[in-house]
Amino acid sequence: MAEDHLPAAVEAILLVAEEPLSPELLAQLVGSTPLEIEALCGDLAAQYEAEGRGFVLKRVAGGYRYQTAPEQTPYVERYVLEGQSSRLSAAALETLAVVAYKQPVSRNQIASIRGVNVDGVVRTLQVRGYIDEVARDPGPGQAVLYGTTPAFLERMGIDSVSALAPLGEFFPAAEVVEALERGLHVVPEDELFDDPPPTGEIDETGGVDGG
Amino acid sequence: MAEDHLPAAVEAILLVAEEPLSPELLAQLVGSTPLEIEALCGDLAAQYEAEGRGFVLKRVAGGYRYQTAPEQTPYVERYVLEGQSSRLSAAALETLAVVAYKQPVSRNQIASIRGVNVDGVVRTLQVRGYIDEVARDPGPGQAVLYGTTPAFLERMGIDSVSALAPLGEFFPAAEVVEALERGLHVVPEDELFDDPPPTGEIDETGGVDGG
Amino acid sequence: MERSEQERKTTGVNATHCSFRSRSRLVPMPYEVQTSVFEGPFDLLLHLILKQQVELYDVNLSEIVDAYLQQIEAMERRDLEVATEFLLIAATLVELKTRRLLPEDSAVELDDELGLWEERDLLLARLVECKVFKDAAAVLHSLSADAARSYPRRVGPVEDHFIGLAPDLLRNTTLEDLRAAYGRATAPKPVARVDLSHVNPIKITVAKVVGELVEELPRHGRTTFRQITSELVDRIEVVVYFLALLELFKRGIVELEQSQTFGDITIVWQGGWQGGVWQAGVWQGGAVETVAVTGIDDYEG
Repeated sequence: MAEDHLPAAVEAILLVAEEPLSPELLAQLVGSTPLEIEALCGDLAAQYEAEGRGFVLKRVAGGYRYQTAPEQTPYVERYVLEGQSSRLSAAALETLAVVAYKQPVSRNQIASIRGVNVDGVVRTLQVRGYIDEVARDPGPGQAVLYGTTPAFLERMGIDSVSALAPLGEFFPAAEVVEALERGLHVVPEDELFDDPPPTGEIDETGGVDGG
Repeated sequence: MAEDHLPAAVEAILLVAEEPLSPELLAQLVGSTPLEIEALCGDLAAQYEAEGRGFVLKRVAGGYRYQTAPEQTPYVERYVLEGQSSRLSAAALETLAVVAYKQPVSRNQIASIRGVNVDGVVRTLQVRGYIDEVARDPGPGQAVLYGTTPAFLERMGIDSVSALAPLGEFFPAAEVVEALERGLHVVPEDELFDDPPPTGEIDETGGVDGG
Repeated sequence: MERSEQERKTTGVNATHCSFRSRSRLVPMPYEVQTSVFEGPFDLLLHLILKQQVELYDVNLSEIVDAYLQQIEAMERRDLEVATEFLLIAATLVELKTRRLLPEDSAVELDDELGLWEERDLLLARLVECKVFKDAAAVLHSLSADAARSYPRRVGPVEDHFIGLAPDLLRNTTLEDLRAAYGRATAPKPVARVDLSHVNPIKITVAKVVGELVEELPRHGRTTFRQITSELVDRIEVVVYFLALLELFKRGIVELEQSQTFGDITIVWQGGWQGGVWQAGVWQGGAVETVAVTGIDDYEG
C-alpha cells in the first residue's frame, strides 16, 4: 500500500491545484504509480466521508480535486452571495482593464504589465464570467489567451470592446506597453526584491516567497 | 459546544475562500458566534494535525485559511512551479519593520530612522500590496501615513501585527550599546563611565515618531 | 545572546570586498568594507563600530571618512539626500574627533560642549534605533521564510453551480473607471530620482590630501586653512582637507593655531622634508614607496 508520506503529499498538492489532477501527474509528483494514487485517493475520499468533512475528494474530468460536500451547498452559496465584497478589488479591476484593452492577452503578459502574479485574479475574473479563454498563443508554449466575455460587455452596457473609453495620449505609448508585455522589467523596483539581501544580518536561506 | 453541522459548514466555506475569513464572517454565515467559531477552528486544526494531513488550518491576517503543511513543501513546489515569487530584500524588510512597528508612519519618518531615502522602496512595497496609505498627517504638509496591509500579515504568516515580538526585545544588548557609545565617545575612557548612559535620548527618539 | 550571533553573521559578509587603502600596521586587523552594500550612513557606521570595535581615538577616523567617501562614490544612484546623510554623519564624527584632539583647556564654549554632547547622543540614539529595526527585519525575514513554506489555497469555488451566484461586481464600475484602471496598470512605475549627473563624483580622499599637503605645506612654512582651501569648490573637499590637517597635527607635523572660535586656522609646518622622503620617521611606509604623490597608498591615520 501507499507509503506513509504519500497521502499527505497528495493532499497538499490537491489543496493548491486549480484544476483536477490526473493520477499520472500526481504519481509523478510524489514518486508513486497511478494505480497506487487511485487507491490512495479512494482511501482519502472514504476517510473524509466517514469523518463527515465539509469537503470531498472527487474524481472529475480524469483527475481529482477538492470540492465542497453537497450537504454544505447552502452555506457555500451564502458565502458566495454575501461573503465577498460587492465590488471588484483594485487588483481585479486593473487586470480586467488590461484584458479588456489588450485582448487577446496571456496571463504572463498581464503579469508583466501589472508587475505582479495575476493567477488568482485572472481565475476570479474567469469564475465571475467577465473574462474567458479566447485563443491559444500560436508561439511556443501555446499560452492561453484571455479576452472579455459578452457578459462583461453587458455589465458595462456596451456593444463591443470598441466602445470602451478611448485611451488618451497621456497613456503610455504602445511600444512601452509592448515592452512591458514582453517582460522587459522596469528595473529598479524589481531589483529591490530580487537581489539577495545585502547585509549578512538577513539570513539568506529560505528566502523564497510563496505568494 | 458546536452543533454537529457547524464544523463541516465551516470546512466547506473555507475551501472556497480565496482569502482568510474572519471568525465574525464565518459565524454570520453558519449562524454561530465568533467565539464558537474560534473554538471550532482550533479543534479542526488540531484534528488535521493529529491525522497528519497534508493541509493545515491556519489563523493568518485576522482570519482562517487552508494552507499546505510545511512538511509537504517539497512536493507542493514540484507542482507550483511558478509559485515562487521574489524574496524581500534587506531594504524592503527593514522598511517593512519600521512601518509595522511605527504605523501610521510617514515616508520622512521611515527615512529618518533608516538613514536613507526610502521613496523607491516604499513605492514598491505599496505596489506589492504590503503597505498602503492609511491616513494623512494632520500637521502641515499633510504627509501620507503608511501602515501594513492584510497582505503583509499573510506574507509573514501572522494573525496581526500584535503577534510580532515587542520592539523592546530588539533593543541591542548592553555590549552593543556600549560598543556604539565607545565608538562615539568624546572624552577619555575614564570620564566616560562617570556619565549616565544616554538611554533617555534613545527612548525619546525610539518611542515617538521623530519627524 | 542572540544579538552577538547576528553580529558575527554580519561580519561574515562575503560578497565583493574592497579593502581599505591603508596598509596600516597600527591597526592589527586590516578591515574590509563591502562597497555597494551599505545602504546608508547608519549601516556603514554600525558596521564599522560593531565589527571592528572601532574606537575613534585609536583607530583613525580618516579611514572611516574615506569609507564614507567611498560609499558616496560607489553609490549607484547618486542620491543627494543619501550623500547628505553620509556627510552629516561624517561631519559629526569629525567634530567628535576634533574635540578629542584639541587640548582640554582650549576655550570651548560650554554651549558648544553641550551641543556636541547632544549631537553625539542623538547620533547614538539613531544608531541604536537603526540597529533595532535591522534586527526586527531579520525576524520578519525568518517569519516570511517560514510562511513561504506553506501555500494557501486560493482556488475559489470550483463548481460551475456556484459561479452564477456571484453578485454583479461591476454594477458600480463605469467605463471611465476601467480606463483609469488601465492607466494605473500600465503606468511605467518609475522610481523618482534626482538627476545628479552634473555633480562631479567625489574623487578626493583624506590619504590623498595628506599626501598633497605634505608636499605643499613645506613650501609655505606658515599658511592658513582658508588659504589652502581657497580653491576648493565642494564643501566635502574642505572637510577632507580639514581632516587631513588634523591628521598632520596629531602627528606633530604641523602646528595649528586658532585665535578665536570660527576664526581662521593658522598652519605652521613643523616637520623636515628632504629629497622626497619624510624625515620625522612617522611617515610609515615612506621608505618603501616614495612618499608625496604615491603617499595615497601609504597613508594611515
